[in-house]
Amino acid sequence: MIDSFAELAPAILVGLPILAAAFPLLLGRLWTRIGWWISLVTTLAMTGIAAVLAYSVHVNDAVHHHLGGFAPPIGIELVADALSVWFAFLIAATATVVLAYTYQGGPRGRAFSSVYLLLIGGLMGIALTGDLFNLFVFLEITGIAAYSLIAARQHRDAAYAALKYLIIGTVGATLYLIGVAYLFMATGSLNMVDVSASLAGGGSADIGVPLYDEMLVRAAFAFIFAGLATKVALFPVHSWQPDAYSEAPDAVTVILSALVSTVAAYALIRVTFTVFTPAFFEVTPAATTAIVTLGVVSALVGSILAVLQSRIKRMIAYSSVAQFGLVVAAIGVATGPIPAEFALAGAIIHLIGHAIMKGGIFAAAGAIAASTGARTVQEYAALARRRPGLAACVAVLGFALVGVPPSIGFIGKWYIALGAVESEMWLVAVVVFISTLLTLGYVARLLERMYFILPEDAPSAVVTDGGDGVSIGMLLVVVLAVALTVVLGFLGGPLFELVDPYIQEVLHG
Amino acid sequence: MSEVDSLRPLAVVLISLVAVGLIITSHRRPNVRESWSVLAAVGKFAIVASMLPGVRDGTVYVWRFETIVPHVDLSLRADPLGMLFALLASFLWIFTAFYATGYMRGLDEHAQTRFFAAFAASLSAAMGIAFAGNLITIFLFYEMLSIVTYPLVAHDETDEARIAGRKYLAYTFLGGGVLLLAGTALVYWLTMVHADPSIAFQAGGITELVAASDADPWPARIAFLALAIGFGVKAAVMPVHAWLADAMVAPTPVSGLLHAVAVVKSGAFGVARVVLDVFGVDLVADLGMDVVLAGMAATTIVLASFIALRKNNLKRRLAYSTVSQLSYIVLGVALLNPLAVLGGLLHMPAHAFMKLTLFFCAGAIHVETHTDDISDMAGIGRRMPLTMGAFAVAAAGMAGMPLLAGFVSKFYIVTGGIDAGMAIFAGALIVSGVLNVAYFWPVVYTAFFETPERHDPKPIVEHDRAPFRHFVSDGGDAHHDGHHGGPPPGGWEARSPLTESTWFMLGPIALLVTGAVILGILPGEAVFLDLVEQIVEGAVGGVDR
Amino acid sequence: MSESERVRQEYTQSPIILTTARILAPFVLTYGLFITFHGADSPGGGFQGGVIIATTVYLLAFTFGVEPTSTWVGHRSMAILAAGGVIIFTGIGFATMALGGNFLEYAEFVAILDLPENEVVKWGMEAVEIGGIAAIIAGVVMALVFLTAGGYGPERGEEP
Amino acid sequence: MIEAVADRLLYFVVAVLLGIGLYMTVASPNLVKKVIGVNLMQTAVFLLFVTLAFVEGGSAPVVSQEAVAGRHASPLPHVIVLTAIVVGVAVTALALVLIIRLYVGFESLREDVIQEVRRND
Repeated sequence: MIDSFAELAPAILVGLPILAAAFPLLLGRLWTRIGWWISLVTTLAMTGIAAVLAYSVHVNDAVHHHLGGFAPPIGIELVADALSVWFAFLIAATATVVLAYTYQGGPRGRAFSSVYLLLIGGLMGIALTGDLFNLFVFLEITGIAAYSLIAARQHRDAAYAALKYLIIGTVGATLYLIGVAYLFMATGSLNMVDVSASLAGGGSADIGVPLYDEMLVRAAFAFIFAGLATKVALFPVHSWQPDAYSEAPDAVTVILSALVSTVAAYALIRVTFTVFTPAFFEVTPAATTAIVTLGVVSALVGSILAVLQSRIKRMIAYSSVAQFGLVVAAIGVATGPIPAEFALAGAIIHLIGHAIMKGGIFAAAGAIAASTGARTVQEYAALARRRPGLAACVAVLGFALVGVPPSIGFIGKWYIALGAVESEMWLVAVVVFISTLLTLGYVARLLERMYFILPEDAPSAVVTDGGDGVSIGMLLVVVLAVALTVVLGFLGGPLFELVDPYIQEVLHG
Repeated sequence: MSEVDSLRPLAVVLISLVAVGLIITSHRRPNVRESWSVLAAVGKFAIVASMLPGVRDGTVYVWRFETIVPHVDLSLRADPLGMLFALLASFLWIFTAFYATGYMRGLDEHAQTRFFAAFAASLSAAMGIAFAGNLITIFLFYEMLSIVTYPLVAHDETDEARIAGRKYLAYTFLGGGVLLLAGTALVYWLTMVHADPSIAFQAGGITELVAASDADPWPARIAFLALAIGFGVKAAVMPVHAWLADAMVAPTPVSGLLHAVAVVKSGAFGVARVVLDVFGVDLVADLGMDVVLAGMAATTIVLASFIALRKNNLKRRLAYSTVSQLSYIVLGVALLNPLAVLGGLLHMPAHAFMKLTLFFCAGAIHVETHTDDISDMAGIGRRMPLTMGAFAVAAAGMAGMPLLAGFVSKFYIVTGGIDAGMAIFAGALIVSGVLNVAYFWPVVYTAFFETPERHDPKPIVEHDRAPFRHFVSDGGDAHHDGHHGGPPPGGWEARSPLTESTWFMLGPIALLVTGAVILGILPGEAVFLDLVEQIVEGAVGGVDR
Repeated sequence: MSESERVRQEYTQSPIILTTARILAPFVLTYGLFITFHGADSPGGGFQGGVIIATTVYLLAFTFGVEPTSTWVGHRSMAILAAGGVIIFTGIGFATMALGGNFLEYAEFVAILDLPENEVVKWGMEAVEIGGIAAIIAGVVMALVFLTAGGYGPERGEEP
Repeated sequence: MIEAVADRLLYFVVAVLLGIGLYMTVASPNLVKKVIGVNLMQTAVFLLFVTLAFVEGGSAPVVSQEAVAGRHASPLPHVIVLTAIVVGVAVTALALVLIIRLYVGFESLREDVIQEVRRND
């Protein structure tokens, strides 16, 4: 029963939110709240389906769903394997939880619900698709939905942030598409597995010799990496992210920070390991160097920029640049000459962990802004006295971000560090360890203001408009993130077991 | 040696965490709140003590949880070395809990709930460090200790306190988050090369590590240095000691916690774990790291003693004394000789009892008279006879006078050092002993044999040499009340020991100094010597006395 | 008064343009539908057709003014077009799954339609192209002209 | 050399278009021109796909009774281009809507002016 259902689950997961996105537009006139309820029912159903799918894939084997019944390499397939199901589950669950935040915290309205569901559909598509071009389409759907959601805050700065994100994001997607075109030229196929086989000399192209050292293939990787790096927001092309995160409505920031860049990084893992495979990097060590260098630089510069910020949401956004730098560095390490299982595990776990922690921090920042009006580091002075619970949550999540155990942040960092040591990339190892101190730089700054500023030292000009606008839903999101962060910190071993099948498959055939 | 599954190690860790919750919830009723602290302290000590007979018979109580990372459980093991630290810390917490109550109320401090909550949490972390069964678990609690002691260091919420707090966090995260984690990752990787990775503590060293470092000793050396310095940060080994002196801005019970009960001891304890249970004495010797570690420790011992000479603020002088004395422990362990290790480990309780006494005395003086500088203390022995008497006894013990706690441990370290053929390190101890006298005697002399009017100049401290002026005018406890301390206009009034201060503070002082004397006169009767012998037997080999 | 509003008010067209647009519009619409219906087995399809259908509205908007056309078409009908298209598209996709196939596996309709398989596939494809894609495109592209040409005045809730 | 260029003329056109588009996106301070630049880049990629699908002497990939056999151009890139155009239209439209909002908010279409205003806020 479960198995036959699992066969269909990927298509339902992608199709359902898009189908549901139509209804708030149609029915929104009847009842203003209906968009929220439609979203809730949809995301709850998706969470359930994703859970069943994940269980089925974990117990049995990967599920391939051929759209329209056309088999690859011609048809488009959706793939639920040991990696993608976890991201599918993460997306569905996060989407459900964030809804609790929006019930009172807004934005509301039928257009918001539609675009929100469209965003979830796009993200789900990225997670589950097995086709390179289809990935582009979903990237763009996600992008368009994200731009619209940022602009949902009716302020000119939000429009500016959205446009900035739009232009940079579209350029990134275009670069990615060029890479795909090159791969299509080289192999005549767009299916990830088939392209991968063709690059190795087999597949539908069946050339007989590996194509890894072809200039075309190398250029393809360069373009795809550049495109996805833009979406991930690595250092030189990160500039959209601080604006987007800080100008978006608070609830939108939560979902953006938790999922959008995360899923782009997932796409990078997918392309790097499923399509190009470690064999490509063996022939092209420069690619490994490039990825690692960009990741490391991003991790360092992002942290430094974060320390310099005075607005909370910008600071946390720059922190994301740094954390994604670590993830990308780990991806690079895993492509290195010594197969580093731990590095890849670290990249995946840190990606998931970062989604939980960052989502939580942004949710907390939103709730704090709703209740006290504080939006800058300055205004957080003595917050622990006014909002002890939220301050404590920020403290826990902040320390988790630093990598203090027991927390999911520590687990991710431990695997990345171990991977770097394992593959003897000492530079990365050093950066991972140093990043603890860098992260501490901005986290401690915040905590000190919250806890160790006497009320008389605090600026009197703390805005108190908005009143006590914190809803139970907001607090629920924050508390859930904190609980997950800590609890998962004890489960590093089981987490590794969950992604291990994928890692074994791509690193050891 | 047999391993027994037991929840007791976990209970020891959890009991004060539960207390944290209770302390926070009863923040409106100070009496109830403080009684939770005391109850948790007594309960914790009771549980630790209940494991003592078993541990003495060679039983190891183990509690395991889910694997946190592949091949590594979250595990708590009550083995002899862990028991040594746990027993010490939980025993001294009882005194500290009483004393802290007296101190905080005496000064009517702000944010007392946060203070007591963080205090209880730090003891929980200290127990975790004591019983941690592997490097990851100890790392977990080590970081936790850093975090929960940070509010204590920055308690005053003045600029000075915030700077000290920042410095403390930066240093301990350099030690914990960076070096310790790096060392752990290296050890994990080294043991993974040959077999399943193993970073669990084993008496005598992790066996896989020996094989791994045969091939290429350098990764093992780097791992050792990372771990040793990582723990060394908390043990305030030079050159990573600077945070400790700045942390003096914290209230005195915190200084007691930092210096005597939990924090710096956890660093020294960690070094002992690394040498004895991760690398093992043989491997450390093979890697040639013993000389490096011992050299660092010996340098710290001598240099810190010199710096202490120049400090006029009593708590700062005590702080540098701690820096110096802690390196005794490190040095003893680093010498790798059974006798030296014995002495080093034995110095852990000895120093704890004496230093806690000294700090409690300094704190009592602060509460009663708001005096922090030694130069203001002329004749204060009349005002606080019992306090200063205890101070004199503990100071003598610090200097290594026979019949006091410090003598026994130093004696073993010196003998061990000579046995090991490293007489130069033994020499460092002798020099330091002399310096100890030099920096403690003036305090005692000033207190008892001088009056504010007839006050001998102390050239080393007070002689004004312009370029070094900042040495003289160092800060100390923040004077939030604006009172600058020093003798009242008519000179110190004479008081009897019974009325000089509240018994919340005097009681702990009197009991602790008695403890220090017992440790010195009857080391064999106090449980610590037996426990240390058991540790040394397991990790190094038989003790040949 | 902003510049765009002033331009809009002065916006009147000569009788020639009005007449031409009136005559041309039905033909453009027919052409759009023609292209749309030819998606399955000859060049054409929902994307192109949908855009051309929307072009009719563009033509009318440019001739008779954006605001009157917007009122005439109505936000609701555009929403229904777009949302209905999505529902038809995904609905057909899920219907094939309900019949035991994969997403959009038209051949599964053989079970309920009395037609040869290639005909079923053709009609399935047509349904998706016409009912789904063309409707979505037409609705969205129509909406875009009103969204962009209509401007975003302060009356729409813009904070300064 | 000329031969090599002539053989790959379309690819050069693609590269030039891409370059112009990227340059406009980065260098032009005018937001509308930035969007046009992005459009140019996208168009270049569409051309790239069309170019690589070209088969010398091939017919359109439409299956009819007469032309079952013979050389066909690959239909896949055309599908891709079609989809990508739709995506491009959506992005462009959204960009224009946003630009209108920005114009209302900042009363300028120039990025440098907008940034100046934002800095002064």
